[in-house]
Amino acid sequence: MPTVIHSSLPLWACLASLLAAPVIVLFGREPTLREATTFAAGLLKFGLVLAMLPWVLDGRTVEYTLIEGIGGIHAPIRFRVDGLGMLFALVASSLWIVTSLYAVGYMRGLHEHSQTRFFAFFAISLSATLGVAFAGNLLTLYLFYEMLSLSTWPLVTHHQDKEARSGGRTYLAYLVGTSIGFALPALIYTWVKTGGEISFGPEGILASTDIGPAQGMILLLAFVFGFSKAGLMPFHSWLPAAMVAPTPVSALLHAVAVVKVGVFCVIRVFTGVFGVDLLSRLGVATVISWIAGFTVLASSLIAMSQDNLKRRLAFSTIGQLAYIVLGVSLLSGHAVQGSMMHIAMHAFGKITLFFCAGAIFVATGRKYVSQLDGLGRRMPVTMAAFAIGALSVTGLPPTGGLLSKFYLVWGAAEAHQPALLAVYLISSVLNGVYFFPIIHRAFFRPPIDAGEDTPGTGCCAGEAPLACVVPLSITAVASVLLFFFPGLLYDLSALMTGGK
Amino acid sequence: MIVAFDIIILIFLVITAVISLRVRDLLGATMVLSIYSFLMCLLWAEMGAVDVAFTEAAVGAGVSTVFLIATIYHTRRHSSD
Amino acid sequence: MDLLNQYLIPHFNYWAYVILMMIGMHAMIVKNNLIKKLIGMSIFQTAIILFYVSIGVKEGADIPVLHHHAPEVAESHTPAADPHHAVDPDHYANPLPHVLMLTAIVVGVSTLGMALAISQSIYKDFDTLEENEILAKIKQGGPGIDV
Amino acid sequence: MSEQLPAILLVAPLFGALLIGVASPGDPRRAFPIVLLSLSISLAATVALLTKVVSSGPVDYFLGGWAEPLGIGIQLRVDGINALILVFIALIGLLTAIFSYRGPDDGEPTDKAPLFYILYLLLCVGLLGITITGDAFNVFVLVEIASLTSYGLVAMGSSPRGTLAAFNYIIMGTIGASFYLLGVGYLYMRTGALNMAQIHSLIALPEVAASQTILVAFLLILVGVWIKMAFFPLYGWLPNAYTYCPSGASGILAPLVTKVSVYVMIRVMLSVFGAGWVFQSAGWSQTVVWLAVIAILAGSFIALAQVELKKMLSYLIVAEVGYMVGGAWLANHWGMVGAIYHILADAAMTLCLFLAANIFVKHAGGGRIDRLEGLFRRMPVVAGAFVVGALSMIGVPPTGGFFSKWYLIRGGIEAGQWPFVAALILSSLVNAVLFFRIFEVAHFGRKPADGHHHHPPHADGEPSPEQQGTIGETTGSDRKPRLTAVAPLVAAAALVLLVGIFSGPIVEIIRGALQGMPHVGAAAPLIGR
Repeated sequence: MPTVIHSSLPLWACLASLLAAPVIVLFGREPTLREATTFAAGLLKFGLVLAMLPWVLDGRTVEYTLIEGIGGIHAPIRFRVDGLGMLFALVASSLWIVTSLYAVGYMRGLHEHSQTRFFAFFAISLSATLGVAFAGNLLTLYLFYEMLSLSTWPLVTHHQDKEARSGGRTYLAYLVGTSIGFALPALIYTWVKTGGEISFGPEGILASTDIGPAQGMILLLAFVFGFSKAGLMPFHSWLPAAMVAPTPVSALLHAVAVVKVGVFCVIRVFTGVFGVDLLSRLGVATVISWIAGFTVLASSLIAMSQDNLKRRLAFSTIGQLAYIVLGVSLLSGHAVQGSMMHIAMHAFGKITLFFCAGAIFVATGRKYVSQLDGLGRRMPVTMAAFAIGALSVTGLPPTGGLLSKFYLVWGAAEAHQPALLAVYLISSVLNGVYFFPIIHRAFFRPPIDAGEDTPGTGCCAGEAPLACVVPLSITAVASVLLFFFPGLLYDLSALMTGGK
Repeated sequence: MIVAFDIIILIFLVITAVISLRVRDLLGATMVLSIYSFLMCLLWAEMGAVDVAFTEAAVGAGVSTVFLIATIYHTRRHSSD
Repeated sequence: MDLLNQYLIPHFNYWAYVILMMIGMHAMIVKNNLIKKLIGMSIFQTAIILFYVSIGVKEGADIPVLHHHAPEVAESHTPAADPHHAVDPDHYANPLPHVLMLTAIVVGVSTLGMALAISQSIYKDFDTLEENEILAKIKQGGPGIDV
Repeated sequence: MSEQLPAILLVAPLFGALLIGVASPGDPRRAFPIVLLSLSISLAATVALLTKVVSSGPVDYFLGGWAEPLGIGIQLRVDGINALILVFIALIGLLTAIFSYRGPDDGEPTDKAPLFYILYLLLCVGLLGITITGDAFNVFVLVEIASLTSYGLVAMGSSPRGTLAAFNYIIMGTIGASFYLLGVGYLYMRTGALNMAQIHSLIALPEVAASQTILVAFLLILVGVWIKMAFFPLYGWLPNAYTYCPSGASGILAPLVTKVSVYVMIRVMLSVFGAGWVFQSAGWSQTVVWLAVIAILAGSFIALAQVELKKMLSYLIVAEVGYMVGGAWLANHWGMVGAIYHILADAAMTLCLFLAANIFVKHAGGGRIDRLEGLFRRMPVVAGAFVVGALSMIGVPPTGGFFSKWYLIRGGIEAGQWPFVAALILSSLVNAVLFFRIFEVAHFGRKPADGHHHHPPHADGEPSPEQQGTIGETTGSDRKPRLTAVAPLVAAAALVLLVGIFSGPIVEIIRGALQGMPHVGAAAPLIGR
């Protein structure tokens, strides 16, 4: 059975939302039509991704070359869908539909300005996310990576006020700065080293070249810090700065799309560019695992001290991303598999938390943890979903988070890294430390006086508008379902680590 | 091509060039420049380049001097350096 | 003494053109008055033409024009001579640099003309042709200046 | 007909200029169609020439049929490298001609328009001629034609600083052209030939190659061409000239004049002296690459300090020239390919940026960057094209700018010139800061920045018309920019993307031309892979 299928499905999956953007702008004046286009594009994209699932599940890769000789000899714009790409694409496209529903509720609830621009750029950034997921070589990956940074900038600076401007500036300075400063030279160095061959294959690009440990170390560091969307410690502060964006943006992008692209690229670098066996031979991956370990602990500690709810979630995201990077850098089969599953588990868990944060803001206008006393009575559904999300992120039984963390810990033990094993356990405890006080405060503390209720509370009994509550409950239920039916995720991630 | 003749004209050329640049009255400078052009034309004729010589005479001495005088007429005659 | 004979005398032309060129360039850069700069420019350009012409000079050569008294033309009337090899190059100065310099002279003059027209327009705007005064006026700004 | 192509593409704009002079000295409306016709003929000729070169190799054409003996007639030679540049010159010339439809300063069609177009067409003749000619002295003549017309174009603007800038441009330009003439003189003195191919074959002889005169000739030509291309220490004339010249003029001067001078440098290095001779001692390429590094850094950082938009873009041109000179002097195959490709990419993106800048400056009333507030909302199409040009300057993938950095960095790594690679990366970062500073100003504008609670709620959230009015009352004319201004801008943006997307085929043509280039000994690595 041919292991490679040539079909233009991955191209159309990317273009689905890109083509929707101009249509959204066209329907700028009629909001209902505009929202309908967003949903239609979301469903179409999810459908196209699902269509490729059966091929990928039985071990075959879908490849498609868009422009033959764009980058010189061997660097065309090429798509290649494998297990990892499919897993990430499924997560991103499914959550886009849910987030669009949420965004409509949120934007209407707060009467946000220039919503057309918001939805148009939202669609473009999703097409960039899928572009990265399906990238067949380093050039295409870099192309869509840059496109994502640029298309998310208008979303981050949506409010167009002072903090939005400075937040946007830090956001871009870090992302564009590190990608041009580190990733581009690393990319070209790989291109030079392999004489022009930079497409991803079963084994790493550099596997066949004579790269020494010193060069390998510098190249790996350049790649990992170049893809600073993974939020490793020295280059992480763009993520809290991006919290200035409206909640749907921070929900989908900074919990699912943008950060996961960073981590996805890091995994691509480990498995696609270097190849696990080359790295273990060079022994350079341990540096990355120490950096990731430090990031996990530091971000969990900082998260505990954050009073602003969204900033606390932001630092928790940095920690969880470092989990995934740590898992990959352990180079053991189960750890890599665990990190891939954690992409999905964390995505569903964290997006629920961000949806709840947004719903609280829409319903009560409160942003700070200290103001959340007694919210459980007023907004029972939201806070219940928040609890489930918190459980999933900390990795406790009824939610999917447990499985991926279990694999990560198993991988750490397999790789004989007791110190990193300890890091995993301690940080899970720390996750609990910064989430459970919120739940406790919401359910067991008497509510502070209703006080001033900012707009958007016009609707039912204290809960956020229906369009906000429904999505967060869907994602909460999904993270629980993932605990019971992880089969799909397990198979996809096993594909990638099957060989090693 | 008489070497002695050449050397004398070249020395004169250098002298007229320096004078043309040092004199402060622009009209005077233009006159010295046209002398410079005529000397140059003489030198070239003597060196065998007859066509270049009379072109330089007609164009270098003639037209440039006319242009310069027209400009001085429209602007100012005195120059500060 | 051989320095004088070997370098100075036969290359006097080339020494002269370098001196003239440097005088012209010095004026172009240092002189304050725009017209003086242009005079320096024309000296600069004529010096280069002097260099080109002195490439084509030959000891005791005639001007590169075939007139009927010339030995070759006289011989060619006799049936024996082959018309194609009539001219003996050593008798004539090399005409090619001369032809090139016709263009260079014309270029020099047109550049001078363009520059003088522009300096008149500068005079109309700034009412002076001294560079330091013009720069002072620009630094003050003023409505008409930084459109 | 088809073997007269090299002559047609020169003669068409020449006759166009004469026709305008005769047909319509005062009437701008009649001048415009003549300009379009002549430039489109020459564009068609260049495209046909490109296909001919691609299919059947370099094309030689002797003016007046003086084929033998070689060196009498002026030879026009078109190979892989200049065929592409010819197409770009004709195309950019056509686009800018359409852009400057309403006379030099975009005001009411004054009687200056036909004069502007005469100079404009003669400039196109000069530029096309420089690129196509195979005769060393002929390059000087055409450089002078192009320079004289560009002096005129720069001086034609309404701003007094423009005329002063033109004066400085004349002084520097004459020094540059005269040095080139002097260099050719020394070449002629030693080799006795003016035709590039002939000189090359003579320089290939060992005793000629070792002579002092050839070395002096090369240095003089190099310095002369560096002045014309505004390479770092010799760039004094460029910023003011391109900032204060009329909008139509900056559209043709900025993208082409410096790039054509870079092409002349590369043509002289490869076809006249030969890569073997030029790179015989590594010291030269090392020093010139260091000069290029200084040029890139200085150009970028001075641009960072600028307040006026067009002046900032002019300093970026100085930095881009540093890219090309550094790339050409890396003495390896990919460096040269990157330099030649960057001539095309940089021409396209500079055109796009300058056309957009001209529209912004006119409509925002004044060239200062902080006056561009809210422009993205008022002119989305122009803003979009400006963004494409800016992304290309930063080096974001699908655009041409990225791929020229792609090859230049590769050349730099292979040649081990790490400072050059670092300078390229750093200047991309500086460009990112520069352009996002402008996006921020233009994107944010004077929207009601104090939260979004109290402004009148309406379904769509677009600021209601009366709000847009508040932004529009800046001093600049509020009318939408003309279609004849926006259409070429969009085409320029498309050109930037096309250069990027089709970088593969373009590079193949360049590499084919480099393979065919006659090279000596030490150049083996240059023509290698």
